[in-house]
Amino acid sequence: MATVKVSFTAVTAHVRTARLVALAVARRAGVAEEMLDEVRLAVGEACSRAVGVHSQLGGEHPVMMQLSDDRDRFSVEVVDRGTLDEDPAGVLADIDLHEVSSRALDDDIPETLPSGFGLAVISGLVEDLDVASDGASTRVTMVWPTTLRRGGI
Amino acid sequence: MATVKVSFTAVTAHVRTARLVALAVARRAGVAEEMLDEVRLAVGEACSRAVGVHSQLGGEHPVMMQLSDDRDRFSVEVVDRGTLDEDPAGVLADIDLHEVSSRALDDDIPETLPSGFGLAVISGLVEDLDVASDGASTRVTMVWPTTLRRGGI
Amino acid sequence: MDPDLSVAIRSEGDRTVVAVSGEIDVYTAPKLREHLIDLVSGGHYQLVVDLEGVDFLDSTGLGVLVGGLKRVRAHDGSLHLVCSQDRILKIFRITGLTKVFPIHASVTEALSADA
Amino acid sequence: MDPDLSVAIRSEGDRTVVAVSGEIDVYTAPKLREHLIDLVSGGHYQLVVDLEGVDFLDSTGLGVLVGGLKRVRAHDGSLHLVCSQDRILKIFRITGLTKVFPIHASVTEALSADA
Ligand SMILES: Nc1ncnc2c1ncn2[C@@H]1O[C@H](COP(=O)(O)OP(=O)(O)O)[C@@H](O)[C@H]1O
Ligand SMILES: Nc1ncnc2c1ncn2[C@@H]1O[C@H](COP(=O)(O)OP(=O)(O)O)[C@@H](O)[C@H]1O
Repeated sequence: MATVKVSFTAVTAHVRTARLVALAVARRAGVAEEMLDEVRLAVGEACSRAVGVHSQLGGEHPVMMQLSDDRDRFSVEVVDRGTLDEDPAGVLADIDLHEVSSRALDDDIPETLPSGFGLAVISGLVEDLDVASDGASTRVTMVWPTTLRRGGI
Repeated sequence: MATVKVSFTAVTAHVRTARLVALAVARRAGVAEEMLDEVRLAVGEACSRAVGVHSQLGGEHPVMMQLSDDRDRFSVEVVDRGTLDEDPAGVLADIDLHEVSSRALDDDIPETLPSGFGLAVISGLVEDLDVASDGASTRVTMVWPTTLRRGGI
Repeated sequence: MDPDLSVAIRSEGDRTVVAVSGEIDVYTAPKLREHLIDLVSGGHYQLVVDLEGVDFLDSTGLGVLVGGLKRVRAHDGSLHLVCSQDRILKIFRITGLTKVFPIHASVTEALSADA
Repeated sequence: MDPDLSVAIRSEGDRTVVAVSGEIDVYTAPKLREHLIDLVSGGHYQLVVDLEGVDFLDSTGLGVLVGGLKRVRAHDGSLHLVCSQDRILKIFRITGLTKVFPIHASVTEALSADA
């Protein structure tokens, strides 16, 4: 198993760095070409979310991302220092994106989409998804199958 | 100051990951466009060297790379778990690349260039270079000036 | 100047076409938001946002488009999108925003639709 | 198949042109080394290695080229390089290998030089 860990200052510019790394490593790990857009988007959402959490918390904690290539699976873990208010399983189960999207239109301008929206997009994209939160941090884990093998990442 | 840390399993494929990240972050940090090839090459050499050191050592230690953006300087640190046999200042001062290159031709085939060659290439590329070795690890630090500022990396 | 996102604005009759290219994400979305706010402040309420040059769009970008839509609606305006790329359409579909935005395959088609 | 490096080999009279494209680095250099070893084992000693399609070359790649040169010299052969890109030439200059390899601006020029 080969692993790449990236930790970065919680600024939005580095979400692009994280996406770039995840895309390159996923490709090398053998994630199917047609799945790479999804990896890029899901990793971007997870990292954006983590950066947002850290900016609200203040402090200088980096966001951590770990990419692992384990035989026939490629997994990405994104860890932030925030805690979810609600049970993560509940958050994911409850979100109805279509309902959220239409409701978003009724709210007053300041146009940020509701919190939880990023996570909901991830759950719409990634089948094998886990969100775990303890008292100190939240960890989003996304797994994709790998198809071709080119000798490890 | 914004920082990106990358640690990766010591396999050659990840030297490319490291180059990719370094190039993206350097560009964002405002390293001059005409210097980016040099950054890419020097970071690649430093990481190749570290991967080589780790493969000789065996074990599972990752190679670590840290990219920092500090006002008008962009610095890259590459840390391996090896120790240099010789005084690093001495290694750098002594290497005469031209002499090494021509000598390389006289040696027997197995065609690896002499050890120290990668480090020597870095010293030919990077003006602000430091190589430090203690009992446990060797750290190659390369610094480039940044010119334009686009609001931090 | 930000090479990561560029925005070109032109008038077509009483409509304003906003052609975006690059990546609309958490880093660049604020720039697009500013452009949309400026347009609405300047009295441009019939917008066509052309996403054909966009190669990445995340939920922050969606948020900015939704915000733009709300702003123009507050003036009885409209915000049409131009997008024929599957990978960009996908995030509109996942989020149900295909029901919220009129999405066209070309600028010509968007301009000939009712504002 | 490795999209990171590709090698195309063709004969031109008694010379063999090895056109390399992609990145020659610590990861891909072993592949290039194998090609050069195969050629020499197959009796091809007059090589022209065309680096015009290469966009990255590191010291491991240089090592492979030096190794190739040694192998052909052991058979009184030659290894000419084609490279007009400054960023690739730079590493040859830094390392003094410009004195070791004949470097040409085009394949035509390399082929018309003495082997
Ligand atoms: N998911 C992660 N992504 C990026 N970096 C990480 C991650 N987890 C840990 N790290 C970094 O690697 C260091 C050592 O990790 P390790 O001891 O493997 O962590 P753990 O014990 O949590 O598995 C940590 O101090 C941290 O800086
Ligand atoms: N130069 C580096 N590059 C990448 N990762 C690093 C580097 N230095 C430390 N790390 C990782 O970050 C973790 C925490 O780093 P930190 O406590 O800041 O290290 P240090 O105390 O050595 O400065 C370490 O356990 C290691 O996994």
